[in-house]
Amino acid sequence: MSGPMEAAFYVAAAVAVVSTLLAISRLVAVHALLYLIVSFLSVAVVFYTMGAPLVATLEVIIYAGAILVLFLFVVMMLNLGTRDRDQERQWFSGAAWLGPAILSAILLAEVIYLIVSGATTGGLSATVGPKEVALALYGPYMIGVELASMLLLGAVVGATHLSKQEARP
Amino acid sequence: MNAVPMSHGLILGGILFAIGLAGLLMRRNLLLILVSIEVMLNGAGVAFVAAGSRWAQPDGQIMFLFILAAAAAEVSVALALLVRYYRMRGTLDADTARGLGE
Amino acid sequence: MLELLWLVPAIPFASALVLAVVRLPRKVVAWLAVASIAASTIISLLITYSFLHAPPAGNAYTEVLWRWLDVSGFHPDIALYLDPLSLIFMVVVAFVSFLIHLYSTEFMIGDDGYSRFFAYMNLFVASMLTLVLANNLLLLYLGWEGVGLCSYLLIGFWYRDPVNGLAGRKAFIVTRVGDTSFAIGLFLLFQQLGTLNIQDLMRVAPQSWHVGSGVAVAVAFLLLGGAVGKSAQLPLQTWLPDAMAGPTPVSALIHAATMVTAGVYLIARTHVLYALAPSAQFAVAVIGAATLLLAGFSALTQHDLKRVLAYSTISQVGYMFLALGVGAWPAAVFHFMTHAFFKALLFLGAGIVIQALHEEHDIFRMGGLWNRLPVAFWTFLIAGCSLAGLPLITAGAFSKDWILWGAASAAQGSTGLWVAALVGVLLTSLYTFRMIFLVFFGQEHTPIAKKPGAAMLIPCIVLAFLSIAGGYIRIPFAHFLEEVLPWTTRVASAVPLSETASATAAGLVFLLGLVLAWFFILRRPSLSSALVKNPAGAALHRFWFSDWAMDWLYERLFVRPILWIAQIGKGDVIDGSYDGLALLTQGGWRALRSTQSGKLRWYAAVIAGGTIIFIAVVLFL
Amino acid sequence: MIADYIIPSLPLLLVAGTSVVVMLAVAVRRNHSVAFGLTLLGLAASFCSAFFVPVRQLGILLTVDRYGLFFIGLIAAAAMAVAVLAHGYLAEREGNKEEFYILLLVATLGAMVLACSSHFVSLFLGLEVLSIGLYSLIGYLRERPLPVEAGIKYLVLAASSSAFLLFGIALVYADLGTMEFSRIAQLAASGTNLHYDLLLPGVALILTGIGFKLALAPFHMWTPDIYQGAPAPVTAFVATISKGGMFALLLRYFSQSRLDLFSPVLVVFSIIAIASMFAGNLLALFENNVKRILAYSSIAHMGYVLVALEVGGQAGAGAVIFYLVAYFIMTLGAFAVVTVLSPRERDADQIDDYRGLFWRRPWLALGFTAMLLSLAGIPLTVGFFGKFYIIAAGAATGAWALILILVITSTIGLFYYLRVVVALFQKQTETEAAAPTRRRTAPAAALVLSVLTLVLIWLGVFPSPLLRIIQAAIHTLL
Amino acid sequence: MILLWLIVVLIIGGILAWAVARAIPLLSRWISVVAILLDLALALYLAVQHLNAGPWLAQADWDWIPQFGIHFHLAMDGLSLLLVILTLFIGLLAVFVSWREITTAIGFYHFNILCILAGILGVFLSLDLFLFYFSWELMLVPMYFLILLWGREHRARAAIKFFLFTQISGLLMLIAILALYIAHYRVTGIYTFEYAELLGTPLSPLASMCIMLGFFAAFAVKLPVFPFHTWLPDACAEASTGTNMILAGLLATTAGYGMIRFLFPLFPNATRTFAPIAMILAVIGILYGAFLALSQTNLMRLLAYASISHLGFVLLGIFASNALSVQGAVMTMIAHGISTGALFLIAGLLEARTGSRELDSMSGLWDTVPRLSGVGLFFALASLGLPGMGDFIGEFLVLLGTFRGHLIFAIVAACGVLAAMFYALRFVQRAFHGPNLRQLHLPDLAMREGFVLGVMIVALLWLGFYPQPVFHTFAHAANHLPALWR
Repeated sequence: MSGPMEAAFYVAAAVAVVSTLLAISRLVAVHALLYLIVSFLSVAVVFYTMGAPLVATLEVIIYAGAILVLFLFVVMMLNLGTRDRDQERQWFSGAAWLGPAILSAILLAEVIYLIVSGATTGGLSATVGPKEVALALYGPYMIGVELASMLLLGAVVGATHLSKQEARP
Repeated sequence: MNAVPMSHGLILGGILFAIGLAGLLMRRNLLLILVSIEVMLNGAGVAFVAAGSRWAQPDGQIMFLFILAAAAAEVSVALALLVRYYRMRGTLDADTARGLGE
Repeated sequence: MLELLWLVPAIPFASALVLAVVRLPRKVVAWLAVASIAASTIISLLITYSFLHAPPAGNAYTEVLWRWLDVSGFHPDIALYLDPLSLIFMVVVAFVSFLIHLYSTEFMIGDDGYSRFFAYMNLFVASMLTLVLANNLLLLYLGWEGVGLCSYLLIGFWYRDPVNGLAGRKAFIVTRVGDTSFAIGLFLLFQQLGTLNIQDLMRVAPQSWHVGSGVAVAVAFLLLGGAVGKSAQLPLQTWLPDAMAGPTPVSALIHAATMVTAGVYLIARTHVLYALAPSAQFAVAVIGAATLLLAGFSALTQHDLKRVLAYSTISQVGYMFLALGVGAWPAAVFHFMTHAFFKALLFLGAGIVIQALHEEHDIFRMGGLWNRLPVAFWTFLIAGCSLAGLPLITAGAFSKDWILWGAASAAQGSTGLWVAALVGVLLTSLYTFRMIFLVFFGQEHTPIAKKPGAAMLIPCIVLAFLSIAGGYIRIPFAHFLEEVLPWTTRVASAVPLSETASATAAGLVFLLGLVLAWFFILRRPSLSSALVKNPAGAALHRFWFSDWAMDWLYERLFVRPILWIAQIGKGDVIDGSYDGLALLTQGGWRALRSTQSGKLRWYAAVIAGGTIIFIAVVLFL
Repeated sequence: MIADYIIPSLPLLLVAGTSVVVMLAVAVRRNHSVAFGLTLLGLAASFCSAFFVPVRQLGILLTVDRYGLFFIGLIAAAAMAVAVLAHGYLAEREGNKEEFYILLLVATLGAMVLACSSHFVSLFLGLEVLSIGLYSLIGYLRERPLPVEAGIKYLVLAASSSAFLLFGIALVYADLGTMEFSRIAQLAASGTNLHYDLLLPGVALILTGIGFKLALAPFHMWTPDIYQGAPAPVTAFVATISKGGMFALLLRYFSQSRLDLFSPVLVVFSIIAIASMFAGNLLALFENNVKRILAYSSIAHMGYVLVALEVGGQAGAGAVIFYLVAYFIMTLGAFAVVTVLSPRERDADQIDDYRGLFWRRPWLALGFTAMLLSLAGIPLTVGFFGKFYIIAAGAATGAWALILILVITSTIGLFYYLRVVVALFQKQTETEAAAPTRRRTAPAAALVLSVLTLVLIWLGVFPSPLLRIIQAAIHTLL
Repeated sequence: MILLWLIVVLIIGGILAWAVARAIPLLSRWISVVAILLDLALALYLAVQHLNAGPWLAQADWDWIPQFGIHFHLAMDGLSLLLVILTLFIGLLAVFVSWREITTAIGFYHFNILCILAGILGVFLSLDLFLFYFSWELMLVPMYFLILLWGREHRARAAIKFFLFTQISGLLMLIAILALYIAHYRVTGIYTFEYAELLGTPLSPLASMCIMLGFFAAFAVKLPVFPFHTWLPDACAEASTGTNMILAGLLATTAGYGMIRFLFPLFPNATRTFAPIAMILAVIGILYGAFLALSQTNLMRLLAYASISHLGFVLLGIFASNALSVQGAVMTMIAHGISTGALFLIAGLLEARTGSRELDSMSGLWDTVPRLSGVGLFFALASLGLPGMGDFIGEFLVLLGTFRGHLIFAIVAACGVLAAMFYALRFVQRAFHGPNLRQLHLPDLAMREGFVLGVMIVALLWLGFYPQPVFHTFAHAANHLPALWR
């Protein structure tokens, strides 16, 4: 039973894969980040087609929005320019990518093999909306939320400390 | 009802994960390594959402939320370290980070 | 009186201990050393007196001092056993030792190891007495090893010269080869008969074994191995000539009078076993005969006065073995006694000569001493005659005739053995007079430096007396020994001669030797040197001189291979294999260490690789 | 609510709360000692509360049982030791010091959460909380190249291994529809909805994440670099608390999810254990950097514990816990010495720094020796009894091959401990020049070290009381 | 209780000796002496008090680690009593000999010496297998330090080698102990390490053999048996004199004791099956040790190989397993402890005087140190098995016993005795005899040294001439052994 949702899934998935591939292979950091945004956006679409609208939203807002902006900010701060592009080309040339590619391909093959052979019958069915998620989140997973807060606290403290410039004597 | 089998969702997650891994292993630029890790985490997230969707449970999505939080936290610290590193070494080359080892 | 028996070995032992531990002035040392042996001698004489006049029950006396050990059926005692055989040995050993000690007090006076010398000597006497008095084979073995030790110590007494040490070591090791065989014999005896008590063994053995049984033969041969080693018989005789490196009194005491006869004593003591093992007994006789001939030939060629005497000793002990082998037991013991007298005297005389001539050992550099050292000459001459067997007068002649007669008529006697013994007489006579003529007659080559004093001369005179008088007690001697060592006769004599005829033959042969020696040495010395110079003669001379090249052979057969193995094994091959193991782990370390490159991406790749492998494992296993 | 949630989670809350309080205190006024004191106080309170807290299941995520509380107590105690060491260490070094304690508390909290987790979500969150603290702690000396490099390395590898873990969890979840450990066992037992093809690879991927934190081969590559680069007290933290918390989780996961029923997983465990024992011990053989030696040694030790884990059952679990306690004591002790000896500019990590220590500072050297011998498993030390326990557990189930490998590799391992000991006792004259300047040991650090040494020996001789506690703890686990 | 004191006194003494060393080094030495003497007094008291009290002269039993069924069970029979006395005696000598030799870290030295003695005593006294293993391993560390801290040039390597060898073999024994423990549990449902309980645990032949080999490994390394011996020469070449006395003299006795006490009673069948191999190893060891001793130039190394050769007799005697050979083995152990201890002591004295352990640098010492040389000669003779000394009694009985069932082994081993001559006499020849090439003028035996050696000479002669009381004391323990195979 094919439907628009299904088509959307596959299209978005394809876009996600391609853009991700491009993202990790760009020589200029900004380009990579831009592709990554595309990837994230398409993953958001995938989420939506899988019945997870809340997550789809957050994917856009936090991943594509917050996290990647952070990356961009750093790129700008470090002022990575063409010199880096040449360097990247040099780093990326030759067989540097061959081994990792093979490794990843094997892993992928394994994962696909197991998922396919697993004959996982269940479909991606019901939409689990924000409400249910929220209920679960602040019900059984409440402690998790608290922990996440500690996680962020740690991150904040750590990042602050690490990035603070010391007045050099 | 959606006919997309869960396995396809998982496979998408797997593909993203693998691409992320490939990036992690291929790139020498630390920034792009971090990017690759984000891709891997994202792939895992996709898998979670797909799995949660299969069971019609919120747990998968909740897990995704936590991944998101963790990713954000990690990225912030990572970038802070990255900047430090760049300031010290003047490069983001992962392979020059060999003050340790050898 | 008999209870004092334990004092006989104990006094010298105590004296040895005191001499070894306490530092004493020379006078006291000499006094103590001699007095201790004198005390032993007196006690043993008293015991002899009491033994002869009031024989203990069974003509034997056992004195148990204490139980040595008692381990599940093995319970040897420290116990002494006195019977005619051990009595004779005890008295002779003690007495001769006493004389030699007395002699040594003067002979060694200039030596800085004075106290040490007497400590060793006393220890030796104590061991020898323990050996002959032991009531069980383990204690006998203790004495046996003890005399071996003292021999080692005394040969190497002048330790500063490594050659002496080597000679001592050689003596100890070669005799110990025999001892090992002896020890194995003990194991076998104990395993078979369950005891090492000599009298018990002698009683039980004939009940347990029939004549010629394998075990009996094995035991007899194993014990023979020990005897051969200690008594310097073929094939373990090589140590004795070298043993002359020790001070001359040592040679007199150990390598002539007493220790080397330990083998004789052992075989006599265990003669029951040999009776059970005719083949072994025959071997004893053959070894004796072969040794007496070979040593006799070697003695003919030696230059060193003491080495001549050494070969002579080997040869004479060969006679004793011959006697034992044929079953003429008392003859062997009798020859032991007379030999103790005259051979001790010969060495003492040699000591006087050597000391008089600035430690000159070469008989070709001596000569014309007969009027310079008259006492020495006359006593030496008497001893020489006794050795060579001057008939009717000397003790040596009596004992040798007896052996000859034994070779002809005793149970295992045969014509061949008799002839060998007769040839031996010729050889003895030849080399003895060769020696006497060279040393005391002819031209003087070296001036006299020192004249012997009373302490050295008195023992010589006493021994000279005994070398003659000793022969006349043959009949009571045989009688005395009869119970312990019965003369075994064969049905008919192997040689168609009477005892008198045999003795006459020996006397004639002796004369022949004397005349030949006179002819070659004094009359026509050029002839003898011509003989030695012609190629065949020279080769033979060299061959005999080197003791039939046995040393040469052993050196190549045993000494060098052992040293070679020891040398290549020095680094411990086994250790090498552990080093290999270490290298292996080191290799593992190197390989693994190279993975720790510090490269981030490589680390990540390993993690990914590991994961992939594990997924594969769970998937496909 | 209070009785159900607050009180049982008091040990965790106290740590979390303390971190907030310290942060607030920093906001008011920066003071090293105050931050340190508060931290110590909070940890002590948490430690004490672990004795009184009622046993309760906190929602689906956390299980506060005797087992968890035992580890919470252990972690709190270890964290106190680390804090004490860090106090002296940081006092001599540049930069702000107070954040260290906040991060320490956060990371400690993460480890504690791991110890109580009975759910994948809390596993992940605990892990992340722990990690996020660690990233910053490792790179804490931000002006120095080595810590920053170590921080980045650790971060990249930890984050990617987290991704593996997550993907694994996702697979398990996709297969079973639950992320609770105990439910997994039930479902697996019932056989419904079961596709091992998803479950087992999922478990394998989870093991990657766990194995990484535990530095098990082949996920161990980071260990020496991070140990070497991180400041000594942080290394102590990485070596003990981080691994201890993770192992507590692994044991719970292993026994509650009944992983021992899946034979392929056991094979993987065996491979990991054997590889770890070999890799750790061989790698350390000729290493000249003490921190790296300890890193390699920790790989091997985790391999030993894994043997005990795999053996399973009452004895196996007991051996795991006992060995972890032993490992905590000796590792903390060893790093305490490293910390105390470190001069201002760098950490005392070269073996040359230790040459002749016995002749200069005998007590310190003897303490270190005790730790090293304990690591080597020599009697009179807790390490010996730990190893004994493991071998006993292995023998009980007949895992002879593993035990034999354990014995062989630990003998190889003996070599490098002894190398260090040899250096410690080398005669002074040979090395005086190379030695760091003579300094006095800070009283607090000395106290920590002596307490650790005493406990090390006490438990080595009288392990009974600890065994009793451990048995009580296991009781709730199995 | 008194058994516990035996151990505790040493440990307390060790700690005290350590504590006072910095202030008053001499006191440290005296504390060690007093502690050992006190222990010796305790042991002798036990001997006098309870000598005929039955198989066990004294026992003490406490719960130690109840969770594992581990007891702190000490017990002493005649065999352990003798070995305890020997241990303390040699220990005392080790302290004496270190009087001048050890000048650094005096307190720690004595602490280690006393600890190792305590460990050895623990081995001799424990009846709980865990405690036994514990004590067994406890001997290691102090010994390691003794080699490491007060050794010669290559001490680090030797110390590590020693440690590795003994440790891996010890761990194998631990596995074996645990296997036995588990096997016993499977049969009875009781966890215990109690010796008496574990006796007669039914085992399959294979299991029994494997477990037995585990035990044997530990004992074989410590004895040391032929292919596992290489640590001993290395250690002896490097360690100080007192250490060597303990290394070669005492550690071996623990192995022999372990075989008699544990190996045979626990695994009668497996040991019987294994006996031929063990005896072959023993005989090889006897000859191999003697041969290698012959070519050594380092005196300590020479003595180490000689020890290996002698200890072959212990192994041979124990595995020949008849009343004679086992008692002979025990006697060899005791006499070897004394004579080898004395030889190492002499080597140490020579080293102290000539400044070298190399035979090549000694020659003609008799000229300058006649008493020392004489004593050296005496012990060399003891070593070559001269009758009248304890070594002879032991080796003779071993051979006599072995001969009963294993003719060939006995004969070959007897050749080993012969081989002992070579190295012993070579030692005498090279060190004492010959010309005094270096024109040395050295002090002869001092009063204290002379006294110590005199005591050893007397002891050895006593064992040689009147060993019966000693045999009587351990007869029960040793006689037990052959009965096991029937």
